[in-house]
This record gives sequence, C-alpha cells and structure tokens, in this order.
Amino acid sequence: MQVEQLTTWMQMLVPEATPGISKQYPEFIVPAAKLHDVARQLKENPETKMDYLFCLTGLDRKDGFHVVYHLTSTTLHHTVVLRVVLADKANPSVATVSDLWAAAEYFEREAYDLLGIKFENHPDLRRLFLEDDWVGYPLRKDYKDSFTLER
Amino acid sequence: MYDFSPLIDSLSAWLNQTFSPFWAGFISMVLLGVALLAFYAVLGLYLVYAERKICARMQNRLGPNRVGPGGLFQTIADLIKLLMKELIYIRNADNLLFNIAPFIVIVASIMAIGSIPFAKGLQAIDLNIGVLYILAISSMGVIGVLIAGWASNSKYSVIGAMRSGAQVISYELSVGLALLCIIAYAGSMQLSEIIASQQDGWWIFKGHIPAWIAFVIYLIAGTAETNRGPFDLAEAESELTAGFHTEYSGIKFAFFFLAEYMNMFIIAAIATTLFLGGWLPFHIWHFDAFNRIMDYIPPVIWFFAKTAFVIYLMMWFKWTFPRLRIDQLLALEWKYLLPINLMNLIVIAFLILMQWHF
Amino acid sequence: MEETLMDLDLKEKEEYIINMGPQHPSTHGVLRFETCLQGEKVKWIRPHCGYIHRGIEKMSEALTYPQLVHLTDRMDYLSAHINNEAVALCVENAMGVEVSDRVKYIRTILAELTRLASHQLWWSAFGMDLGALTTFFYGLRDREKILDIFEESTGARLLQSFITPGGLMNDVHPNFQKRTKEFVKYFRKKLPEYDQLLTGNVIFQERTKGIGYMSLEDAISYGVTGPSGRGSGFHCDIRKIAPYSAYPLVKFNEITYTQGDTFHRYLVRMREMWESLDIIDQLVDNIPQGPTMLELKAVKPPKGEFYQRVETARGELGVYIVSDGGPTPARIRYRTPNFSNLFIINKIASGHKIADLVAISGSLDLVIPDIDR
Amino acid sequence: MALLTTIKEVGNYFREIYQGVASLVNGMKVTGKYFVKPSTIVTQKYPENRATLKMFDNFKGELILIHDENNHHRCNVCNTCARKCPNGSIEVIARKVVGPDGRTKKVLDKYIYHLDTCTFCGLCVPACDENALKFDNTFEHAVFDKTKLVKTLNHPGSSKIETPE
Repeated sequence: MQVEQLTTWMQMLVPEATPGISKQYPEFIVPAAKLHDVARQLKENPETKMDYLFCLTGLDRKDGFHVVYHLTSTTLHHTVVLRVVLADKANPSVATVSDLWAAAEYFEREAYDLLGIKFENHPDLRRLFLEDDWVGYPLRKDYKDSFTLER
Repeated sequence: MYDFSPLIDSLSAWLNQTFSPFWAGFISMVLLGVALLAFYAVLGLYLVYAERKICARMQNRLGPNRVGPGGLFQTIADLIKLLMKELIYIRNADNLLFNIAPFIVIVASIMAIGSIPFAKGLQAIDLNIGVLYILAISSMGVIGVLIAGWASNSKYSVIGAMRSGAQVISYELSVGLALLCIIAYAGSMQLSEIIASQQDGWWIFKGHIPAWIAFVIYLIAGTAETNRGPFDLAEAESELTAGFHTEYSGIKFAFFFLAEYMNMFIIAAIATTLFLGGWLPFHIWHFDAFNRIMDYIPPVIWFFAKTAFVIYLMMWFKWTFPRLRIDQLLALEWKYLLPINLMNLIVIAFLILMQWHF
Repeated sequence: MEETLMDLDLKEKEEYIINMGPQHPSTHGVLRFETCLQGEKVKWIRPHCGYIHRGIEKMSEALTYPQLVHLTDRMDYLSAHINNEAVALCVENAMGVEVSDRVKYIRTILAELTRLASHQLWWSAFGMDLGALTTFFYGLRDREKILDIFEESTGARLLQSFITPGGLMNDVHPNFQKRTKEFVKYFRKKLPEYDQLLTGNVIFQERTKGIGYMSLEDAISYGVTGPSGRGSGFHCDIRKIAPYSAYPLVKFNEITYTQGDTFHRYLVRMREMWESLDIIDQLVDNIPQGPTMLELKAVKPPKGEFYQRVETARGELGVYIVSDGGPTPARIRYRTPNFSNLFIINKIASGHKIADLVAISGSLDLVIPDIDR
Repeated sequence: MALLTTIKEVGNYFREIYQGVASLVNGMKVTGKYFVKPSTIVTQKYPENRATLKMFDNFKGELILIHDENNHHRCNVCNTCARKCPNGSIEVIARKVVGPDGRTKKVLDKYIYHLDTCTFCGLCVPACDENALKFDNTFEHAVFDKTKLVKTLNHPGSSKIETPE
C-alpha cells in the first residue's frame, strides 16, 4: 500500500490521529486510549497486515513519555510508525499490544524497566534487566545516580 | 621365550621357602597390590597425557608442552595440584556416601585390572571365569557413579547419575553379548585359555564377519560403558556442567578422572585379549621369516601396542563425534546393537555347529 | 512436541527447577535459563537477562556520535563492524550526506567478513554445545585469519570501532585486498570440511532434525530475525528488503528454509557463509578509489528522529536516533537482534529434552551482551 | 504386499545403519587427516617466539606521545584529545611558564593516560592537529598493580619541539 493510501486509511480509522514529524516512515500520533484498537486493526486488516512489530521504543521527551511502535508487513512490505504521547509524566500508562505481537511483551518489559511506562493488561510486567528492588528508571532524563557520566 | 611364569614361580617358591605359608601369601599379596597400584597410577596419568596430546593433534594444537620435555610431566603436575586442593564438604549432602563413591569407582577398576593377562604368566589371577569376573566387576563402577550423583545433593548430579545408570544397565547387555560371541568360539571363559585358542590366528581374523561385527559392537558398547564421548551423557559438560562429579573436588575428583581412563584401558585390554589375540604376536600364515621377526618382539609390547590402538580408536571417536541424547542412546542399544548382537550370536552358533571356523 | 505444556502440567504438579546459567557452559555468557524439568523433559523455560546490562543507551546520551560508535562494538561483539555501520548509516542519512563508493565497498566487505567470522564462531560453539569439541578449534583456526585481516587494517581484532559516521577511521591497509582474496580461497577449501565433520554426521542430524520447531507465524510475531528466522521461512534479510552500502550492487541469495527446526537454522548459516564468500568475491577486486572520510564540519544530525535497519550476523539491528540537533543524541535506541531472538526459547524448547535445550539455544546463536546492552 | 513392505523396511533399517556408519567414518577422516599432519598445527609457543613475534603496524596497543631523539614532543596542550575521548582516559595537565619574551604560555606538564579505562576507539590520534600521538604496538599490558596502568606519557625532562612560527 502506498503512503497516501495508508494516510487516508489511518485518517478514516482514527480521525484524531495526527501525522508525525518523521519523514522516513509514515508516522501517526495516536491517542493512548485508541492505541490497542488501532494496532489490532492494522494487524488484522487484510489491506495492511502489519504482522511484524520490529521495534518498540519508549522515549522521555519534554511533552511526556512517547511510546513508538515500528510496524511493518512481511507480505505487503510497507511500514508505519505509531506514536503514543503520554503527557502524564507521573503515571504514564498505555494498553499493551503483547496480545497482538509476542515481541511486544519483552519490548514493553524493557520500556517498563528503564522508563517506568506501565502497560495495562501486560501478562508479566516485571523488571527485565535491573533487579526487582532497583529504585528509579534509568533512562528517564531526571534520573541521577553516582555512576552517571557527567559531561 | 618371554614366558614370565618361571620367574613368578621361582619367586613364589622362594617366598614359600623363606617364610611360613601365611606370611608368604601375605607378602605376595602386598607385592601384587603395590605393583598393581603403581601400574594403575602411572598408566592412568599417561593415558591422560596421551589423550591430551592426541586430541591436540586432531585439533591443530600442540597440547601440553610446558612441564617436562614435551609436557611429559604435565599430568603429574596436575595430580600434585589436585592432591593439594581443598576437599569441599557439601552441606546437606550425604557425607558417608559422598566420600565412599569415588573409592567404589576406583576399586572396581583396580579389581578388574587384576585378571588381565599382560603376557604369558604375567597375570595376577587367572580365574576360570575371567570374562564373567571382569564383566561383573566393571559394572560395579556404575554403583559408585550413582551414589556420587545421589549423595551430592545437586540437581545436575542426580540427572547425570540417572543417565549413567540407564546407560550402563543397557550397554552391559551388548558388552556381554559381544564377548559371548568370542566365548562361544573359544569355548572357555578363562582369559589365558582364550588367548591360547588364538595361537593360530586372532579371533577377529578367524571368526569371519560375525567376529568383526562383535568387535565393532563391543567397541561402541565399551565406549558407552566407560561414559566417554560420544556417550559421555553422565558428564555432558555442555548440559549438566559436569554431571555426577559436579560437586567433587581435589583428589576425589581425581579418582573419578583416573577411573574413567582406567576403565577405558580395561575395555581396550579386554578387546585386545578376546579379539586381537592378547599378547600374541601378529603372524601371517606361511610367512615364516616375518613370523619369526614378530616373535622376537616381547609379548608385553604386543599387548600394550594393541591396547593402545584400541584406546586410540576410542579417543578418535570422542574427539570427532557430537554427543548423543539420552533417548537416542537407549534407542541405539535396544533398536540396533541388541538385535544385531543376538542375530550375530545365532550366526556364530551356526558357524561353530558346522565347524566352519578355523 | 508430542505433548503440550498443559498435558505435562496435568500429569505432574511437582516442579524440578534447575538454573542453566548465569555460569553455565551452554549459555555462552551470563544468561540464566530458569528451567523446569520433568525427568529429562523441559516443561518451561524462563530466561533471565540483565547480568551484564551496562546501560549503553543511557551512556550514549552523554557522548557525541563518533564517540558512541565504540560502544556499539560491545553490544554484539561478534558483529562489531556491522553495528558500527548501523550507527554510521543512521547518522549519515540523518545529515543527508553520502559516503564515497570506496567507503561503501570497504564497509560491505568488512561486514561480510564479520558475518563469516561470526558464523565460524557460532559453528564452533554449536558443535561444542552438542559435544563435538573438535569443531571449536577448527572454527577458531579459520576465524583467526579474518581477525588478522581486521587487525592489519583497523588495529584491533575484535572491537574495531573502525566505521564511523562519515566514513572510515583510516584507509585500509594496502594488503587488504590480497589478504582477503587469499582468505576467500583458503576458506572455500575448508568449508566443505565443516560439512564433512559435522553436517553429515548421523548423530548430529539426529540431534538437530525436527528439534525446536519454530513456525513462521511465531518467528514473525516474536520478531525472530536473521538466520534463526530465515530457517522458518521468514524473509527478513535487510540486505534484500532495504539494501544499504554496496548491497544493491551485488548479487546474492537470501537463504531461507521452511522447516524451521534446529537443523535448518544450522543450514541457513552454513549456506550464508558461501553467500558471504560470493559477495566478497564480487566486491574485493573492484574497490574504487576515493576518499575514506567525508569532510564534515561537525557530526550533528538535524532535529528529528531517524531509524536505520541493518542485517547483522544474527538478525535485524535497528538504530533509532532521536536528535535535538545537538552533538549528542537525545535518545538512542538499539533494537538488537538477540533480544528478540531470545524470548522464543520457551515456546520452541519446552517439551524437548534438556540436551535439546542446549542445541536449540545454540542454534539461536545468542550473544548475551547484545541482549542486555 | 505386506511381505514386500517388510522387506523394504528391513532394507531401510540396514541402509540407515550403513549410511550412519559411513557418515561417522567421513567425519573421522577429517580428524584423522589432521592427526597425521603435524604441519597443520596453528598454535604458537608464545613466550618463546617473542623475538620473532611482530604485530601489525596498525595494531592499537597503547597510546604514546611521540618523542624525537632530542626528547621533544609536539603536544601544544590544546586538550582536543581529552575532549574527544569517550571514557575520559586522557588528562592533559598544563603548567604556565614565562617565556624569554616575558609572555606566559602554557606548556605540557603531564600527559596522563589511563590504560585501564581506554577502549582503543582510536579517536584521539586523528583528533590531534599536531600529530603528536600514536598507538604503539606493545601488547603485554598485564600488571599486578592497577595503578601501573595510569601512565604519564611525556618523558621526564621533555619539552615541546621548537617549530619556526
């Protein structure tokens, strides 16, 4: 599917989705409440068939935490980027997509571990790399500890 | 020539003259024990060295070359290191069994060595049921392995021990049946008799193809019996770290290590005795000049050369093949080796009945 | 898998849990498999990682782009060149500059040599996992020759940090072409020996065929890429999907099998070595002349977000740079191949024997620092 | 018919055995070949061959400050290398001296190099505009005391080479 088609398709699906800034892949900023629905549609719709989540990233930006989903279709070879902005920095939370893509389970655990983003309905949301009693979320910009390399 | 029996007889006669019969027997036993132990230790060490050198050559390496000329004293240095190492006692382990296990393993292998004929007359005991005795004694080693795995109170060790148990119980069968083929040919279980029956040709040559099959099966089953690669499932260092001897340290570990190599020697020695003519020289029929030259080589050398060849074969297997899985290991025994072996035995019985062997 | 996890659960409630790792010969690094056994059979596996988590993503936020390249070496240390290349390409694309053809050719040759070296080491270690210890030495013997090529040109054997945003740290050594050609010739002779020793071996085939079946759906869903995914028929070779560097110029095949078992994951890698040799053959003779480093005033990608996918020896590596326009990234994220490849192990290994678990984890070719980062 | 399949199966059974044994022998040929050819041994006896062992010219062993025969180096204390170093392995300590013309200028007091934290990324050498640095080929870095890995690279009594302005 071409980029233009995908854009109109997305606009139909989620009218509140706004195109993102990236020029590399078509990107859409999706409200957190609708994310799971959009993701399921993207995966199951025969026109999109986004069956491969190749990257899930948590970002700590000024306007809140972002969760970025890089999706691609292994059969139709088109890529789309979904972005969720979680403005509530104190308690960022978004629905899990681990029921759609198994890879997301561990990407989400990583994001939870390092950024403290909570994924609702996640089957096993525990620390992945750090110990269970670790205090704080290291990839947050306000995280400080004695080992951080100051420059 | 090269008959050791006059020497041994004169020694025992001298002992009997000088001492009372009780002391004569006692001294001869002590002498025998010391000789066997010394032989055991030296041979075990140099088998380790040989294995290291052989596998190094197969792997494009130099092998041990630091301690002594060509690394000859490397294993001795290792032994000294192991002797000086701390013996770790494990909390919650069954201490009595834990300490006994290495001795059971090593005693089993020493006892088996006692009845191996190294040359004419050079044999500690010549039992009339020699083969049976060796089979019975060498399978005692697995009890040590089982005890070691159980008493260590380690999960890896238990798995290793259980594997070892299953393995040895099944392969004991093939070893026994393969040896039975030769016993059927020779008509005796006494090792010296079996060698004497090969005076005019080794069983592997005059036993036709069934003897070859029995030899190959014996080699495979014997390798499995000694827990060596590709059948080293009880140790399986990539799965079970070190299997049944994971928790052992110092000299107790060395006992297991030494016993493994000595078991290999015993298996090879029995193969030599039963299939390859023991200490008998290699003869070619009606080629008297050659035969006479062969006769000049002492039988001890013949025996050890043949044993070394079999040991080399076993090492070659170990350093070439991947390890089998436990179910494949058992399938190999029960689906392939055992039926072939039984068929083989029937064929041999038929051959003997028709008097087709030489 | 004859029995499903559920059947096993119903039969036996008692759990016999052993920890494979973090210090265990089969995990090739500090990774822990919490393994539940029933006799010899594996009921479930829970991988625990993080034993060597060094926070490369966090550290990189304090470093400039040329500086953070050397940290990527330490992720998948067996594909160091390819990791460097990923960052370099991402930064170059972000800045809208293009390196000279010479750099592209050299990068591709180095990447393929890295892939060969990595597969050689994998082959060695895989044989050792299965108990064939001699393979380890043969693989390392041949790998040394590649490391010599690297050392002569880049000054280091394992962690080269040679490819940098804008080009290469320095030009390759004059002997580079000659040595590479010699190696290709040498290795073409040695590769059939690998097959003779291990691939054809009946014990090896019994140990690997039909073991650890991974379906195509699982591979895609879990994001298992690289040779492990291609063994299940997942066309995931980034060199074909989104060609970079000199890959558009060369002809090679993407090796895929549909069987998806351990043996076919093995075969993919063995055949990939032949393909890598072919790629090097096509490139090594016609490396064009040109500058090896772009004249860049400062390595500062503009404000924005950039993603670059490359194919390392183990699968898809994604580099995701979030730039605020400064000399350091605001956030850099590595989507590493091993991270995704690891977690399928519970799915494909449960129900098999414990010895198969070793074979399966060996066939996934895990490099632990790449999981933990 | 049943007999035929039985015969076939028995045939398969024996073919399997034959092929299995053949593949094993095939593998043993490889190891056997190397066993009889000692010339294929690739390992070296390291400390013995130290005299003949030569590293490649590019090999990054450790950082050195180039000194010429008159004990002159070329460092002008610009600190670029220290800034380029991702791990902070380089400390350039300057000292102020009063030149013959009465102006104070900074000269190198100590060039401290932490070999223990160096990751050999090689960014410092091309960063130096004066070509004052290079990587040496030494490789025997093992020491018993960690403090020995902190090295002062400028030789005692060395000074900056006088270049005509």
